[in-house]
Amino acid sequence: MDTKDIKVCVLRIEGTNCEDETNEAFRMLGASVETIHLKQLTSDVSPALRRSLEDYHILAFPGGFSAGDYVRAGAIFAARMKSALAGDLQKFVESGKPVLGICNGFQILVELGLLPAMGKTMSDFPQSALYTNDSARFECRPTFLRHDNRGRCLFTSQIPQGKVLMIPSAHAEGNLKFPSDMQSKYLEKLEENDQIVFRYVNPNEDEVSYPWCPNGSISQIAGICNEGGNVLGLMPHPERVMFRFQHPDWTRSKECPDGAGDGRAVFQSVLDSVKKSF
Amino acid sequence: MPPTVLIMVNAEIRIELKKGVADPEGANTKKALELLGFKGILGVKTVKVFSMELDMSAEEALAACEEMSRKLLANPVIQSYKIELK
Amino acid sequence: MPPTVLIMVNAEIRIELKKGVADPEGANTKKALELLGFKGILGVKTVKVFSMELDMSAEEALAACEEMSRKLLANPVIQSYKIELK
Amino acid sequence: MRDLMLDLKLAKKRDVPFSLYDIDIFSASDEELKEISSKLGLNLSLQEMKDVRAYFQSKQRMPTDVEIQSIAQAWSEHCCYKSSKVFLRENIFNTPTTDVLSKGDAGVMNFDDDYAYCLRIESHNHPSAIEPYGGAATGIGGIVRDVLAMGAQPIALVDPLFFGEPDLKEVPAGTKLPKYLIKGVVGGIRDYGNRIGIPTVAGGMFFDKSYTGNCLVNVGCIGFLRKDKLLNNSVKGVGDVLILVGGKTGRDGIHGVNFASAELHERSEDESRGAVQLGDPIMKEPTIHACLEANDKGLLSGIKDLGGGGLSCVVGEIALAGGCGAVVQVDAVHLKEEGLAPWEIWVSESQERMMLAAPKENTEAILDIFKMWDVPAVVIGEVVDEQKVTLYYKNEIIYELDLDFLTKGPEYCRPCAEAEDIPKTAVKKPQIPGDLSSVLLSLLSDPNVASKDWVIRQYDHEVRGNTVIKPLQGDVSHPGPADATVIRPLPGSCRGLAIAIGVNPWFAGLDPLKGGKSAIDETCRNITAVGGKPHALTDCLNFGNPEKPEKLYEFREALKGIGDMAKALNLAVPSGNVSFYNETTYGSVLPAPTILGVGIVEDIRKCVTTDFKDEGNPVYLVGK
Ligand SMILES: Nc1ncnc2c1ncn2[C@@H]1O[C@H](COP(=O)(O)OP(=O)(O)O)[C@@H](O)[C@H]1O
Repeated sequence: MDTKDIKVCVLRIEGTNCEDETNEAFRMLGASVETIHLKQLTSDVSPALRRSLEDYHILAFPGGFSAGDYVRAGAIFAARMKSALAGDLQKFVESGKPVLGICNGFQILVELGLLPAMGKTMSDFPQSALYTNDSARFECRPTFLRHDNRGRCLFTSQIPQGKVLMIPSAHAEGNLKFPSDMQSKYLEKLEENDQIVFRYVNPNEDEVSYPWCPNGSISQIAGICNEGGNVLGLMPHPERVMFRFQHPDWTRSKECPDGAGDGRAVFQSVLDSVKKSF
Repeated sequence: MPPTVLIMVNAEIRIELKKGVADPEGANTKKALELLGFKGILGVKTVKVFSMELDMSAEEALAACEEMSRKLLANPVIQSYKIELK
Repeated sequence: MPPTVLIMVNAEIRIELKKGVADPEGANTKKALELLGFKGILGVKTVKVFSMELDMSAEEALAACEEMSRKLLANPVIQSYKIELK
Repeated sequence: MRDLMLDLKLAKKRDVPFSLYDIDIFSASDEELKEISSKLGLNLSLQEMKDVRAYFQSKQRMPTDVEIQSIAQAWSEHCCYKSSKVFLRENIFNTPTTDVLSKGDAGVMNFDDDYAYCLRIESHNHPSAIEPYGGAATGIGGIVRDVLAMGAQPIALVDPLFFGEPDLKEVPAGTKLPKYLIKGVVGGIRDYGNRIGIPTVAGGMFFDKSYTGNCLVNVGCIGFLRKDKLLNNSVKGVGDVLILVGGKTGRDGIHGVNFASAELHERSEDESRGAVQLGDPIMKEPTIHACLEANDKGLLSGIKDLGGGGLSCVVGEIALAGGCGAVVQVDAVHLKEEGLAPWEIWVSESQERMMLAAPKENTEAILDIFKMWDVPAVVIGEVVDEQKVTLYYKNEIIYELDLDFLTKGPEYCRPCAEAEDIPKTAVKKPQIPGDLSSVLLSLLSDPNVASKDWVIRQYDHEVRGNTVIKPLQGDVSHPGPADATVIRPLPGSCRGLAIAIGVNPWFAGLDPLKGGKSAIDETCRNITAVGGKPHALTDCLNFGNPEKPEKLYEFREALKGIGDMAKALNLAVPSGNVSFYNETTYGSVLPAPTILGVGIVEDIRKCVTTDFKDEGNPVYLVGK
């Protein structure tokens, strides 16, 4: 399949707000992207606006504050999606098509039960939570992510294991938590299933501390995938660093300002894997 | 047309963090209060309450609130909920 | 050294929006519940509760909570507060 | 419901099934005119009340409560700039017009062959001093609407803030602790800005004890648009309908402009409840999309935002700007609650509302777009030839005013003189202190100097992915403050916009003329420091009570400084804002002429940052 034939759905509701740059990230790499409203998949809109999930090859949940996140980050979007589209979504994931959740999108995937989704495609209740940062504040800052996946995740197939990327974070609720009596069991399981994709590290890569892990996440986890490797959720924003000149310290570097930024590999990887398998 | 009767129940759903889950907002509030000179604060926890007016019987209200909590208002990994009719 | 005695009071400060102040948080929660299919919801208000453990007498706790509310936790222009000892 | 009319004996209830009063100002004595003004919360002077009376005498009928409330809105300082207009005309309205495309709710400037950007800054001081979280949030909401009204996508926010000293532990009655205000204001800007997904990229925090009772919250917004999508805040002509979109109308925000046009005092807290709101970013976010989509499809004649004065100001202004008038059905307005009197609907300042003017035949297509985004939209009236606004409520005419009278508010040339009693203190040259390290440490820990990193990082300054020079720069482990931020507004292009703030209240307090000049100087140097060329300025002028000659003098001088400097540098000032009455019972604020500047960056890949890059690099000092 040609990249231009890959159809990407960027899905939004009110309060979603990183859809333009997420759309642009896929578009600049040559895919056909459409940003649509959840209503277009679920309710009575005019036939011209009506869309079907199965027509797309990739589904992306962008960042933002869906419905204000007044209840809990991602909870409202997830509940609406689950009540109307659980079956379609499950089918989409089971067919091996990739689903990406960035920031609020990760929160939505967790609330949907699509991540970590241990033992199932989609758990009935969330198995984890992305909870308020330890600092109790919104944190907008550069973060460094070490790629820890051993090869399962479709979104990082072109990133060597152990490579450190600068991908910025901007969130108030990114603190990954498991039920307190299951923490070590879940961690082991994630590790065993190769579901851990990114961990926060310090720029000098030795110990990890605030603010380089901006939220207090368990085991400094920044992003995880499902057992199939086709659903990825991460708090930091790869779509914000498609070019070098979007990095915070690019004026100090000798590299070409409009060369690839560290986030590009995530989008490139998934487009390539779809190209190969569909 | 029969007159519509409005039965009104006042329900409160109280969402609390489970034991053992740290409460950064509570901790921050404690710090801010201490900076203002308050002494003797051993701990601050934040609780969120959704106070609802429902047009249904008490029994239905309990069931509805239960379902609302499960479907949307609480995440069982970190939060517990309590429903109270007033 | 004389033993230190810890007197502990549990106080709750409940902060609510005053009547007439629009509550976007409550309104958005109501909308979300309705989109999930819940019927008969006449109104949703969000209330914030600070639950405190204080090392002081009940009387002191009341006074302290009163002052905390006035100085930091509530704004009398739009919010009312209620203090309860448990 | 509070009924303002009950205790007013000159108000005569009209025999209709809703609240409507005719106000008998003809038989009123001077005392009674003043009483009407104060009881109805009009904040109009005796002379202004007499002018109103003369108008209705010529019409041979008494005004209704709706009319008199509406006039009070239109004639408030906030809406008609009655104390500042003479000075603005003299100094600002005649600044250079190079590259200016429009001066509307926001100033619009040329960006390149196809695109334009717009800029505006505004104050939200009094609401924020009373309710910091909601006041600051609705400030952001308002400035975003100004930019949206030009047909532009908002792309960046700025927030210069001024507070009392943060360590203060006791404050006079009716005043809030600076710490409380700081937390609330920053929280309000953070939650609103982040939730609507517009990056907050620049700002400032200034601390001085004069701001203790009356903090200053200035908020600015930059927008971006294709030139062929530029809208003026105006109807095209007869055949247009008026469509009210966004949030519903409620009792909130009634008399906000009158409140902004008076001094704060101890009881302001209680009296101002109606004027304070929280803001709903999750209504605003889809409203932005829907308005831009309707404009993109070429369906609109014009947009105007509902801010101070609500419908009462916007309907007259949008119609008159197109040389027309309007007829409106007030009962068509969608309401939050039942039982609002027509005058309340007409002057309510409920947030998140916009007025669209569009050819009648486009109505359905527009309503469809808003339905898709779940944003309420209703047709409330239509444009007529005669320059007059007529209101109907349940088939009764409740209002009929000539726009010429309504919108041409009073204009004053108030007395203005330098304060005499303050002796000019000779500036003392500082002694070089012996212990430099302790001086350095105390300097660095002064809140005015210390890092603002804790604020900047609570704002998402990178959302939209176009912030190429960030507010904190340099080595990621030791970032330092930026002079200006750079945005790349157009994917695929390397042309950028540099954004910076300049203001120094201490200068302005000592010498307002030079204070005004130095604010522009600082802004331009900031822009130059990242590699931008200064291109446009907008100002937010925060001053004391203009009825005090020495305060008006400060204002006039600062304005002259700004005008002179802009002319000398050939820079346009296509928009701005004046905020008077920044006073408390224990003194007036230091004057704050805030400048927001935008520069053009030809190629963002050539931007520079303040940090030293390599050992051995030479350091130059330029200028004198
Ligand atoms: N309240 C604020 N909101 C957003 N940005 C801010 C705020 N305060 C400071 N900044 C940004 O931080 C940087 C440094 O600000 P500041 O420390 O005031 O610098 P300067 O000393 O140059 O005035 C600038 O880019 C400024 O725009």
